[in-house]
Amino acid sequence: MLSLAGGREQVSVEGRTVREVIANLNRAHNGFRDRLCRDDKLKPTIAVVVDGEISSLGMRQKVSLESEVQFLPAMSGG
Amino acid sequence: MSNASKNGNGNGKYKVIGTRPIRHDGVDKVTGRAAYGIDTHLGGMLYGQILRSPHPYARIRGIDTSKAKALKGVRAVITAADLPPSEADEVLNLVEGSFRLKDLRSNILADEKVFYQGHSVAAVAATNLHIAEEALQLIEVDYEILPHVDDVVAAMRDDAPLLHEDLTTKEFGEDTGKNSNIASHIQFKLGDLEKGFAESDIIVEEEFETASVHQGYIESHNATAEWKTDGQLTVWTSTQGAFGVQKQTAAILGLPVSKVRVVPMEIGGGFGGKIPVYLAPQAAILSKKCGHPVKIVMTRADVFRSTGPTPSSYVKVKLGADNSGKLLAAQATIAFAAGAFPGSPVGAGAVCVLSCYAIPNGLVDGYDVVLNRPRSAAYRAPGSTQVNLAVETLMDEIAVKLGMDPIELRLLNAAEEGTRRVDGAVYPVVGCRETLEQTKVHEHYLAPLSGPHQGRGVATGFWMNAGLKSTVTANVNEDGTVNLMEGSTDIGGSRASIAMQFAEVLGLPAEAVNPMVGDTASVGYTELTGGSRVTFATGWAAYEAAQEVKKILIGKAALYWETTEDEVRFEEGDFVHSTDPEKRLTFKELAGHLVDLGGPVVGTGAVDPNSGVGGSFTTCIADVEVDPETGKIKILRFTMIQDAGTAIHPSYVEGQMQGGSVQGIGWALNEEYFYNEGRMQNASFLDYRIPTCLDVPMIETVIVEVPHPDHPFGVRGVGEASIAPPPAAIANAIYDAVGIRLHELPMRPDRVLAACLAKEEAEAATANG
Amino acid sequence: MQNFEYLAPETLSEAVNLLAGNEGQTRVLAGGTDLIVQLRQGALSADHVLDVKHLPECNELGYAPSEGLTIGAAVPCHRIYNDGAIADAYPGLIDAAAIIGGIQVQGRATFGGNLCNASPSADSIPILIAYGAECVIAGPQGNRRVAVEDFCTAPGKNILEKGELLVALHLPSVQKSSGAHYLRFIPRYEMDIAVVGAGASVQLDEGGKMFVQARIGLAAVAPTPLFAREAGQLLSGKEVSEESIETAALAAQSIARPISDMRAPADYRKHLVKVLTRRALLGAIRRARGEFVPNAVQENGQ
Amino acid sequence: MNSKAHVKTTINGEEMEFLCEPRQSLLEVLRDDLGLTGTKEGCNDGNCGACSVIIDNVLVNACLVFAVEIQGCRVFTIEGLASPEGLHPLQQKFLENASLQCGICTPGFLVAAKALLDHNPDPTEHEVRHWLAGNLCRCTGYDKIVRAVLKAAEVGRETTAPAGSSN
Repeated sequence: MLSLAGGREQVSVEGRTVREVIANLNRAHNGFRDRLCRDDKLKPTIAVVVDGEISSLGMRQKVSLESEVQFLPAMSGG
Repeated sequence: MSNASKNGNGNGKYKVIGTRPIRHDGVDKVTGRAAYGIDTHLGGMLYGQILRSPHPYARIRGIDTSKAKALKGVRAVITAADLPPSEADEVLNLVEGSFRLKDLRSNILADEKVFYQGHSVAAVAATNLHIAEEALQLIEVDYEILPHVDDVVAAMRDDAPLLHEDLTTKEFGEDTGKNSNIASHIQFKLGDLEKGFAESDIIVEEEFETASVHQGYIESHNATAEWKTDGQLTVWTSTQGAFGVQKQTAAILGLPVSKVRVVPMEIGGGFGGKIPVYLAPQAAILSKKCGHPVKIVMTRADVFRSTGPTPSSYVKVKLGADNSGKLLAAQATIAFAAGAFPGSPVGAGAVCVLSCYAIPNGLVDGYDVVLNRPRSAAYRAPGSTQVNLAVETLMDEIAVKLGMDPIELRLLNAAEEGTRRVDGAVYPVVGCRETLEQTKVHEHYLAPLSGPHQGRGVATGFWMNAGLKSTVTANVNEDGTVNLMEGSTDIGGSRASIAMQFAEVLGLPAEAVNPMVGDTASVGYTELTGGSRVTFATGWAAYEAAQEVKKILIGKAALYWETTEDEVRFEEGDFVHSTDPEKRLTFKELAGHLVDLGGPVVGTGAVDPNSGVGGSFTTCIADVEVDPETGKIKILRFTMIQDAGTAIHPSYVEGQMQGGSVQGIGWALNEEYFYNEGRMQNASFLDYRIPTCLDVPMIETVIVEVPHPDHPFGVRGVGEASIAPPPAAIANAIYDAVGIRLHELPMRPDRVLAACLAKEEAEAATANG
Repeated sequence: MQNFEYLAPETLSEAVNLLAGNEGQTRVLAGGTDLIVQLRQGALSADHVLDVKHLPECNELGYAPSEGLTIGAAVPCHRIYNDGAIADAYPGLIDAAAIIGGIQVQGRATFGGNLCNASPSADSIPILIAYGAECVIAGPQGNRRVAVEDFCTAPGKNILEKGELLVALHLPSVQKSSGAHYLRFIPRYEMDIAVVGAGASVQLDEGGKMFVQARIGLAAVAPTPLFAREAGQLLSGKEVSEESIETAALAAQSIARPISDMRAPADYRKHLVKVLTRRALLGAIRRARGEFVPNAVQENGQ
Repeated sequence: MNSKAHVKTTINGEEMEFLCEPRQSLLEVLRDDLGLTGTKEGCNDGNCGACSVIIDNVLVNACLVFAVEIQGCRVFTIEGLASPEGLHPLQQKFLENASLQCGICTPGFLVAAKALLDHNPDPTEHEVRHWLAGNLCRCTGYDKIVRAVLKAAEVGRETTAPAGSSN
């Protein structure tokens, strides 16, 4: 992931949904979408966290201009 | 501390919440009438048994079931050939993780290889249990024994025997293509690690190992299945989640979920271990083959050998702090033994390892490793206890080196609102600091120790808690009571805590609500009972259902008074006419009129709250006495201080804290999977030593209440965090008592003694030198 | 479990005839706390199970200060520790009876069964050896008596011949100024199998200053329970002192040849032999002097 | 050999007869043949106490008794603890003190505790813990169980009439 983003841990992109954020990321750093998604869905091993909350809506999760979006390994819980 | 309260009074603002009513299912459970999975009995029922591998790793060259089939009383014998074929990359997504269907099926009935001692190979149904047992001995399996690996560090080496030819290491969505027992590698990074360590005045670093431990629930795994000729399958079982069993069973059998109905029976303990499916698919196929319901109950030895222990672990942690005790940098390497198939909670371990503190620079690497042991399963705060031992022992070392009080050191670094965790998440309002402040002033912490070889230790722990989908349906009865149908199996009093949240909204006594757990055909989708989520999420669904009931009843009251809804208010549990104060109906009175007021009153709550990163923090104090001649540890006094958000039923909150504490004590002192040549040697409650009531004192509790900012009643969930810190607290207490540091769980008497003797020798050498 | 024929003879001769005459494997059932588990796990097989609980001789629990104590082979632990006179006279026996399994197991388990099961770690055997107990054995050729320390021959094996039955255990009467104590080491505080067990009985002179004689038995340190004969003999005529006790403990340790297994490593067991022998002797000495030494049930017991 | 044994016994005060194979444990017969599933199976080897029953006033594990052995005996199980008038003080105290979570060990603990109080109406905390050490509970950490037994003992001593039905 870091190599895809040129070593940067935080990048700023626009988008109203997680899908748009990923699309814009992919435009700037080719390969992002393939790392995170399969068949227009987040891979089951990837979780998206928007403003500190793990979203259960995946690609459809809405984000705002100031939102912080994180991609994390999905947790197995108990 | 401004909005924190103590000991479960719910901040004094509730009527039902914070009280201690008798649980609704209590009488059935103290009279022996409650029906657990093992109690299932159906007409014409046959008994199933599972043949299991005696070898840790072997290729199956052939299975001959003919002699077993010929035994009088045997009705069916099945093997992996009776399961649907698997595509290589078919995946089943569950909230507890994503699993290759191929692996799930292999765990149910091994096809090409057995991956661990106890791996299911064949199953038999017969007219009684003893005949089924005899039949197992008549099944001939031709094994080609393979070299095995059962240690997590050894399994990671390049020259280790490989378990799965098609398994390659995954790194955050990328397949490295490298064939290995390392199923995945995850990494979290925050700040500038090198700079953080360079600026540190004090650096501590140690390696730790923990043994596999079992959840140890007293009821064995069980499943009874009936496959009717119309193709409809019903499964009665003890499970933490009926819908999860439905999904897993349907996927393994290649059925649509609608063909599988799962009836959750009362469940005799789970702690994470009754999330996976172990027996339902075999019982189902056997039932299909013989046209009768089939019941399978595991023996205790099979429970140990074949079902989810928590992973054994290797954890290395390095902490850097300045001279004031402020943490500046932290690095952790974590390897978890997933067992035969990928899927350990190493991700959770990687989140939890540095979760209690504000640390600006951090790096965490986690490895999920397969080896020849049973597929691991969740166990109470999965992954947190293993990593807690490492960090909390090192925190104690820093406190000793700096001459600081260990609670002051933790307070100086405590995570709080706005703290960014190493995985990037930022905490909302959390109660870490509040548990530490309560610890500092607790009578236990201030009391003197009373004799030689006694010591006191503290540790702080964390679990993230889950949200997830839950459904509750409320039906109002004409006598003013409410039937509440919910989907969360009740493993420790959750019927009461859900009913109480419902009752709170409507001003009802807890006893007026009759909570029931529905099966997959009678209640809306509800995720598992786990992740400390039931009181939080299903309680939230109950709150929403109550809101809907209230809204409908306001309409009914308006209809009754022949006015409009905006003329009716709900106050103090009564429906009141806004302009005519004479008109006032209690809930019960209004319910009594419902027969003439149109359609039935049904409220539904269906929620999917985000997990958030609130979580629950806990701190514990342990006093121990060490017998320096034998190394035996006695727990003299033990106190657990935990943030519950809001305690709905304080007795059951205390119960969770006490139960988690004692499981943590067992993990610390005596519990372990003892392996020899890949075979578990101690697969019984005799030699797998869970604590008895003579091993522990009363467990004191302090419930801290820092309400969850989003939950309607501020609930956080309290089921899990309490298991994490006891091993470290006990390790620190042992250090305080006799000056030795143990880096391996369990801290068995022989290890304690060896460390005591080594210390004496070292001191003698120093004195002589 | 394979099916079997259940036999419940009511006379000793009938029992001996059945044991001697039956084809196939006949297993003797007393409390069943070992046998039933072993049959269920397939460790043992049985064509016949012979229940000795209906034999009067096996149910006898008789104590007279001058005669000693007779414990029928089918007498469960709870009968022993609930008998006040026996508990007063043989406190070391109670130490063992109160820690074999939980209360439920003590409701069924017998000293006779514990002995016949011949486990190296049996809790009752070291203290029986220390008390100088004898086995009363009935057989087709009549009765014979054998010292407890000579009864076990290997793990799970004993000297009983086909047709023979352990009827009772007999403990000699208690001498003045004597005391006994059994203790074991386990990782938990109850419910475990002994990692090491040590039982000691001592007789002191009237002043309580000198050893007249001592006997020491050990568990879980060899293929059979051990009689540490020399360790006890070393104390005869010696002053009661830290040194003499240490000498005996070292002698007991020297004959221990434990194994490493899931319950403990061998070197640790070896270390414990010395510690436990010393503690057993100290407890026995205190009792010989009339001091109170708690057993597991009593407060401060462990 | 294959014929079943005929056993006459008294269970919770009622005379009963059943047929069983000699290899069947009392636990198996109670649960599978007599429908008395309140006695639970946890380990089937005498190490968890979930199947605690009282035979002729002696507390035992039903998994370690062959059903054929109870010919002529009086057996007491959890189903006999409450009376038509109500719960036994132990049951009441377990409920009031939240002494159960999953509840699977509860019948065994209640039967064992009844045997304790029959035998020793005024136990100390240590005596309670020693007596109950053969009953495993994985949920509660034992705290609330021990407290309930001590409180039930108090009730038993306060009431003049003997508590509940004796075996």
